[in-house]
Amino acid sequence: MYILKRLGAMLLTIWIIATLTFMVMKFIPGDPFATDADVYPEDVLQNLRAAYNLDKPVPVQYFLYMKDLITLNLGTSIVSDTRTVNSIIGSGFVASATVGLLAMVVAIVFGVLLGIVAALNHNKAIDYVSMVIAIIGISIPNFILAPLLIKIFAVDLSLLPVASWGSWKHAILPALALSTTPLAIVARYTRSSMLDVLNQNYMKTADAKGLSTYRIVLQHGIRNAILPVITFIGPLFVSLITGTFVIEKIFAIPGIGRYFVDSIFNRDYPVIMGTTVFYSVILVVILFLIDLSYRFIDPRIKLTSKEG
Amino acid sequence: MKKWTMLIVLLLSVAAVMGACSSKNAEDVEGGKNSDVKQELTLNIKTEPPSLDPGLATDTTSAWVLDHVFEGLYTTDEDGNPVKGVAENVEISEDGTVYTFTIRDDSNWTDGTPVTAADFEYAWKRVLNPETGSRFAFYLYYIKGAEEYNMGEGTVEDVGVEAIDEKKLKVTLNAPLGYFDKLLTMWTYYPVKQEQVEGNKNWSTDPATYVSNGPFKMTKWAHDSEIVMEKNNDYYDASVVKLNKVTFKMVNEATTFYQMYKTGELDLISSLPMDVLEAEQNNEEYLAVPRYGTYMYIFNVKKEPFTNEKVRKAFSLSVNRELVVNTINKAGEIPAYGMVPPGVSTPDGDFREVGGEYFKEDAEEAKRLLEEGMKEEGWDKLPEIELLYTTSEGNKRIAEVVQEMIHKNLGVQVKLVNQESKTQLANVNQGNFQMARMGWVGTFVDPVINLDYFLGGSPNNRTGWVNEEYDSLLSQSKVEQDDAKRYDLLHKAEKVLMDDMPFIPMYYYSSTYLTSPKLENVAYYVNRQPFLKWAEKVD
Amino acid sequence: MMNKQADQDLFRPVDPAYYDDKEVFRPSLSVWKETVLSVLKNKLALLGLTLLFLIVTLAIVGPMMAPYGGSEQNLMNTNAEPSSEHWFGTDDLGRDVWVRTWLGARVSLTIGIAAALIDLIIGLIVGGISGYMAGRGKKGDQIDGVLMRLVEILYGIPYLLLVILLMVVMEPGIKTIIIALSVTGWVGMARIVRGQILQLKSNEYIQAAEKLGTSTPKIIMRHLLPNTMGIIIVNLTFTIPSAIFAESFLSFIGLGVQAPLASWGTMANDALGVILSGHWWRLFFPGLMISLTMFAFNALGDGLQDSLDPRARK
Amino acid sequence: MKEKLLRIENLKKYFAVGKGQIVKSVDNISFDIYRGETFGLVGESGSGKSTLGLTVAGLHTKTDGDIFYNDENLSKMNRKKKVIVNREMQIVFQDPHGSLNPRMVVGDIIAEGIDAHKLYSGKKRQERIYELLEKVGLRPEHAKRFPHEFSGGQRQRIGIARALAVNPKFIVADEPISALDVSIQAQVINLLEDLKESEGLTYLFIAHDLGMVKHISDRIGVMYLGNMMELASSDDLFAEPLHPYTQALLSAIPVADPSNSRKERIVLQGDPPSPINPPSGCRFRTRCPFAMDICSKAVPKWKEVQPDHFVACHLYTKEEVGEV
Amino acid sequence: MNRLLEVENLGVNFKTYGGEVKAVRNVSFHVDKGEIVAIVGESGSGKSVTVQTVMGLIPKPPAIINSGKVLFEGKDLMTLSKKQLKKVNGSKMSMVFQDPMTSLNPTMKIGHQIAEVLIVHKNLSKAEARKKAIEMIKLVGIPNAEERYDQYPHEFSGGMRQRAMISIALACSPELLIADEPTTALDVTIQAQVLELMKDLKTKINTAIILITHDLGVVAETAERVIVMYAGMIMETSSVDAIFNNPKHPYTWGLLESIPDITTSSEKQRLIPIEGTPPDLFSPPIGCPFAPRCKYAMEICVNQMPPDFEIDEGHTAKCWLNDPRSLGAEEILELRGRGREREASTN
Repeated sequence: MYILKRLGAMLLTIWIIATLTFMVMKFIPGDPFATDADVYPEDVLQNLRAAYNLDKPVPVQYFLYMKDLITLNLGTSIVSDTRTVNSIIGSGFVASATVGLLAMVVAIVFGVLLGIVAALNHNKAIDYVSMVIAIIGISIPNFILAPLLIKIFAVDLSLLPVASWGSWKHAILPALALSTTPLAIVARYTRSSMLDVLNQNYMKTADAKGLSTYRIVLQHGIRNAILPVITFIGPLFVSLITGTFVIEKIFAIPGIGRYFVDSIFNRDYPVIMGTTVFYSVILVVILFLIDLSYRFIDPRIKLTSKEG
Repeated sequence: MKKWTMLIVLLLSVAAVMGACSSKNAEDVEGGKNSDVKQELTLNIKTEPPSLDPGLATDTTSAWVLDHVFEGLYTTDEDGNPVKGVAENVEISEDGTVYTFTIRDDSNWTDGTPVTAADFEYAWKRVLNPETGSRFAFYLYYIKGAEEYNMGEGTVEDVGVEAIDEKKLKVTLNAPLGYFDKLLTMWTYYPVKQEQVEGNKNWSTDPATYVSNGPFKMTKWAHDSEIVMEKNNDYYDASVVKLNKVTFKMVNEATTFYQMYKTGELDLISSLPMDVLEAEQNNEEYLAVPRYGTYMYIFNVKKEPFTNEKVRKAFSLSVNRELVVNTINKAGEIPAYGMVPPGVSTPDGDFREVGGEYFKEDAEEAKRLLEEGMKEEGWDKLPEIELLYTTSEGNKRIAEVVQEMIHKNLGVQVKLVNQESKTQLANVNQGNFQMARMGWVGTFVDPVINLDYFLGGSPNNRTGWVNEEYDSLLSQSKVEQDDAKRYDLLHKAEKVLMDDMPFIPMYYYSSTYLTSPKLENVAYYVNRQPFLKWAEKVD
Repeated sequence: MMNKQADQDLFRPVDPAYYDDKEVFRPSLSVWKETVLSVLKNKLALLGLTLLFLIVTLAIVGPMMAPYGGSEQNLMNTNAEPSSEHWFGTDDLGRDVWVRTWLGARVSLTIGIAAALIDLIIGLIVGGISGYMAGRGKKGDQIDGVLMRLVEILYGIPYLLLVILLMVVMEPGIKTIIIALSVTGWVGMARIVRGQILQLKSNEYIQAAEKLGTSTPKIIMRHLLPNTMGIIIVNLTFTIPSAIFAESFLSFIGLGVQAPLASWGTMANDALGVILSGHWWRLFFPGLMISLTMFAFNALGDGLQDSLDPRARK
Repeated sequence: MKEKLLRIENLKKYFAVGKGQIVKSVDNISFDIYRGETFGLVGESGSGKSTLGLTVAGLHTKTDGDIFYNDENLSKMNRKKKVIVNREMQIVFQDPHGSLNPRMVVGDIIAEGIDAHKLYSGKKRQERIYELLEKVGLRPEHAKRFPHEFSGGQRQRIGIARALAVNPKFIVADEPISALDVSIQAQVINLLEDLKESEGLTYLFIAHDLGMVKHISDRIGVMYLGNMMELASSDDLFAEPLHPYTQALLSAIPVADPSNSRKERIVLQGDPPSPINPPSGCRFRTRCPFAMDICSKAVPKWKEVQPDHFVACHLYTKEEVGEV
Repeated sequence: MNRLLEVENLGVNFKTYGGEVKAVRNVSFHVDKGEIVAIVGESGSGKSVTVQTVMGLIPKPPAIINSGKVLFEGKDLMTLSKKQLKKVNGSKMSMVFQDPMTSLNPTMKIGHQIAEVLIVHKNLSKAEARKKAIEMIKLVGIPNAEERYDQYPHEFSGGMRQRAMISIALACSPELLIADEPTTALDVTIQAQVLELMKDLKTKINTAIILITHDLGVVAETAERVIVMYAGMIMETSSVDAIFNNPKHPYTWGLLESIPDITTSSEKQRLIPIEGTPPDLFSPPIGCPFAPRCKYAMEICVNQMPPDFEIDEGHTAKCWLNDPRSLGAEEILELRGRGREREASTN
């Protein structure tokens, strides 16, 4: 019952987002078929518009789009008119998610580690150093960091390829560049959440039980500390696996992140809609999964419809 | 506290300096010395080709691949001149409107079947079929009945293309056309194989179903990542093709692909990041090739102050093009003082040289013209002037320099407005601008292509400038069969244009390349991407 | 004898009023002052504060310290290394990087602070109403529900789409960037404020105020807002740099401020190529300023967070 | 003499806790509070005593039932009257930390009601603040200080001063001493008693400390799981508790006298059941040593077993059981 | 001797932004094997800090232990390494905290939290530990032990949780159980259950107990000896009977007077509170810390810290009234009243 209710809410959210996106899109001036290189004769343009239903009144377009959406037909790209939006998202998501997942793993592993180390050494030098490292992570813009990484690891040290996509080696630098911000965020939330946990009475109990520090931190600390961190990991995760414009552009990764921006610039309506709807679907699904995962980590939380 | 500050400054500087400072010592890796050099080549196509269906493609990126995997009735030689390709012979009727082509016997599709006249007839009629939705169908409007059919007003039977027999193709034009051979090298005129196209809607996206007739065949298309093509052994001229495999990488970020070239991941890059141009100019791998196009700022002659011809001229004269080209761009561009770029050979020599320069930069003169213009119109003060340019680092730099030059030479403050390109285009198309950056590159090399840009009825002409004399000169030139007379008409037309100056010509484009020393015989063209038919890897 | 006298004195009952004036109070410190004090004792926060002070000062006086205009070009002296003439060198158009860096600081800081403030105001209003209404009968819950749904949906729309929409629809410029960044930026603030208000609402002084007949606006102004301020200020220290960051991202996709105006973001983006050419100063200085500002705000925020944390006080 | 200040009739307060579940925190409770008395309310956590108090004071909206103040139904009053009644009914809270705004100075905290009702302003307001401070045993100079500078007992005094500021007639004291130390508790209790005399107040005093409740109250009501179990004068209740729950409650109080050899202590087994699904019939039956069949079937009637001594237990309604 | 724990001269300070708080000063006491010692005092009196220091649970920083010895079975715990201390904690010495809601790990099964101690200290296998843990659950009177083993704290009621805490503390049959206000958060009827249980277990396991409480009723019914703390110092220590029947410190008097008597049902008497508030431990008075609130304060109390006067064997009181030179308490009251036309307390 809860799942059904939740599913309904998810569909509603997606529908509203799709509708809003549709409206926003219609507000952006510019013609998808206009180029400054070749100008098509007006009749040709009319044919083209007709092919994409753009000649119809906006409500009709909306209706047609929604009809297609229900059948999961996201249409054909206007720019790459031989490719369907489904195939663009399909192939792009694999690459984006690969880099995103890798970055997420790096961010979580090192972020949690850094956060815990900082918390355990609260207000000591190690705490400061950890936090400085974390802050530096968020302090350098991606578009500066990525070229620097290329310069250092690919060009000067010749350890890894500069860019492009194919082998596992190609994923390392982008994942690294992508991971710094989430790493810092994870580290900070872990730290403050761990500090919270360290102050809890049950940690004192654990200490009074004579457990080893290692056991206290591992068995009693981390599990409780990680919970609030997960709340932040959710949306972060979504934004990472759905690709990042900057990273994908600089590292020439065939992901969908680029399409979020490029499709808007190209007024590639079907792709704008497709990527946005896809993004919101992923977002609500992952948020839902995270809610579910609480259940496994925190026995206190029962799924109630009130939480929806 | 100071220690902390120092530490962070140090940390950050180390990171940045490590990356930025030591750029000079990255030389490309030395290749192996074995004599059997792998005939494999990797280059950068920058972006995903929107379409590899010759009938649907509209852009030079797609064209780069298409030119290699297809061949039309005409193709280009090493210098870019049209030569017969799939056509073995051509007969032209006396009035210049009926062409009869004979297809080569040894021209085959990649599936081994011969290329026939019917393939061309099918391909062209497919382009014109309104249901195909080809955006470049209008390039075929020279053919009789084509426009009507494409508009849905005529029938397919009335289109002047007909396969007389298996190898003979008869084409009827509306009127004689001086540059039809050039036109035939264009991808929209390429043949396609009917069974493949009709059998599979997505034939052009899947290498398995992709059948073509050029020097290469496509064997892999990893979207947004790379396209691989291999030598087509069924190609009639396969013996001249040396490369076995060509990989087009899609890397759009200049810094990135430049570094990929430097690490040997790419053998050829077209265009260089601006910041390295100065350093690379003395590199023998560097090549700057003029490109058949013009970089310009157009005026809206319907909006003050550019309603006045003298004001327009004043602006144009106040810009120091040499400086822009040599200190800002540095990519071998040629300052433009006319509309038609160099590269058109006429009986009297290069069209540009014959036409000469239409004006000279002169700050004094510019100032005088401005004052005169203002007096004519009775203005004490110029209205606020906005210059629209589209998002790109290069455009921005030039705009900033021009802004400063106009300010310095004319004392006029121009406001720069950067717009994302579709928005800028929408604004320009609606006449919602005073000055706007534009560029025009000829699809094929003929002055008409460039001058048509300012035709009164041309959708390209967003200036609002309409001149009957200009329009009539151009239309006369289009039916003129005699080359000499034709070029003369075109010179006259350009003169009319430059007298009114509805735009500031800035420079003629140039393309810059870095080519691996191991790569030879690449053909660089003025209006197309490098052609690899004859290219070869050497030790 | 003497001893006995002394004893008598010692064991004489003390005047009951003796201690009346001796009531020991620690110096009266408001929660604010105490926070400020503890921030000053937090090394990281102090470092952040110092850096910010320096950056802001230089943003004000920096451009006046060199005899060049921000858009003054010298095409004869492009890409000059840092020297006594040009402290931070010159860029590809021969403009002084020092001057431009500090002019850029003004733009970047303006955008960051303005966007964060707008976020703050909208977030406060929406989050405040939502948090205040939640649990206040059916109607209150409905208002809260609608607002939170709105927040959720805005959260679901890729913010780039909205930003780009605004950037193309409106006249490009600083104002537009600020508005564009705030369109969805307030969502996070609204959530935080709502959570905080919900938590505060359970405090008995709110119930007491209601019982005493204090009006709703007054309850919000006197009780809810002042007690939310701490977390809001902490959040501000995180939203300001992220707005600066977002602006630099907009520069990267070509939607930055209008030339010849420059922000750190546009400067850094224009200079990305120097990784190849070696004109490091063009990227280094604006990049360093972005990083330092980010660092300073974040360090300050972290420190503030620690200081406002009741755990840290005893 | 026994003038009814408040009459509570069939009061109910239910809370929805999601999943369609309802907690009946206060279920069908009727009793009177006389003018000038201190009515004590005891019960364990979850018994609904605080909810009852806050509902009577109007901080919770009641689910059902009626509250009469001076014989006027609170829910049928006009707005103007309601404002006055609202002012006359004040609350002193349990938590001396959470009940004072940490960012306001004590003077402003106390003056909050004065400002809201525009009772005084300017110098008059200042004087009133000083007067109130002195009334609760603080000094005028404390007005400029912040709550966190005071000890728990002092803070509770501030809370009391705040309530007094609007000249209330009736004060609900919701566990006002639970968070305080023993030595301070006595100070606050004495203060409350003194104020009752000087200001003519009526208290609804809620606590779980039976000793203190006995000490301060004239009459005491005993609550268990949302129901009132017994109501009597405090002496009667302690001398002769009728309800088995009251008996157990009293016997569980530790007595500070090591020589006190108690007859026998009744140690109740188990925990109070969840208020979400309370037992049928008498709510206490699951822990009651005297539970009978009838206890699970019928809710015991609220009955005046002795003069002014009410109890809800089947043990005292035997004669009526047959009729039910 | 059957001395189990001996604390000598313990002093603990806390570093805060405002300065150092002298939380515990000069505290010495002992606990014998198998006895129940109650420590009574108001919040901030240092009772919790004292026992947490004994167990090595006090976080350093902010705490600074500036003096003292803690001898447990003759060994000074202060000199032990953290690792050695951990061997003592939980096995020979264990603790029950005030709030059973927060003292159990919310994300770990109750059974596991008990078994954990056994695994760590007794080297039991998982299965053995489980068996023993279930026994412990039964021992503390939780029904359905097997089922309860696999439940989480939130599925337990408050009383059950405290029982679970006790079973954790007693799992290794420790020599000393420190119970820090174990019933403060519980309702009276539950408190009665838990106190019965502790007394019951004490006889079964023969554990010594330090019971921290502020409720003199609980002390009277449970403890054998009492330590009264105020402002970080021990004011009086004696057997339970002596404290209630022959207290020798004004603070103890005050405590006893300020609780209402429920056994007598007569006309209302006023409570006699201790006026004033405990001193600020940032800068405690030089003399007796209770002097500012003391009705009997003398000049010497203001300036000189009273020594521990031995009243009887095992009964000491830190108050100048017990000095032979001092006047009697009644006399002082009278003198003070006469000296100023004003009672010590306005009420």
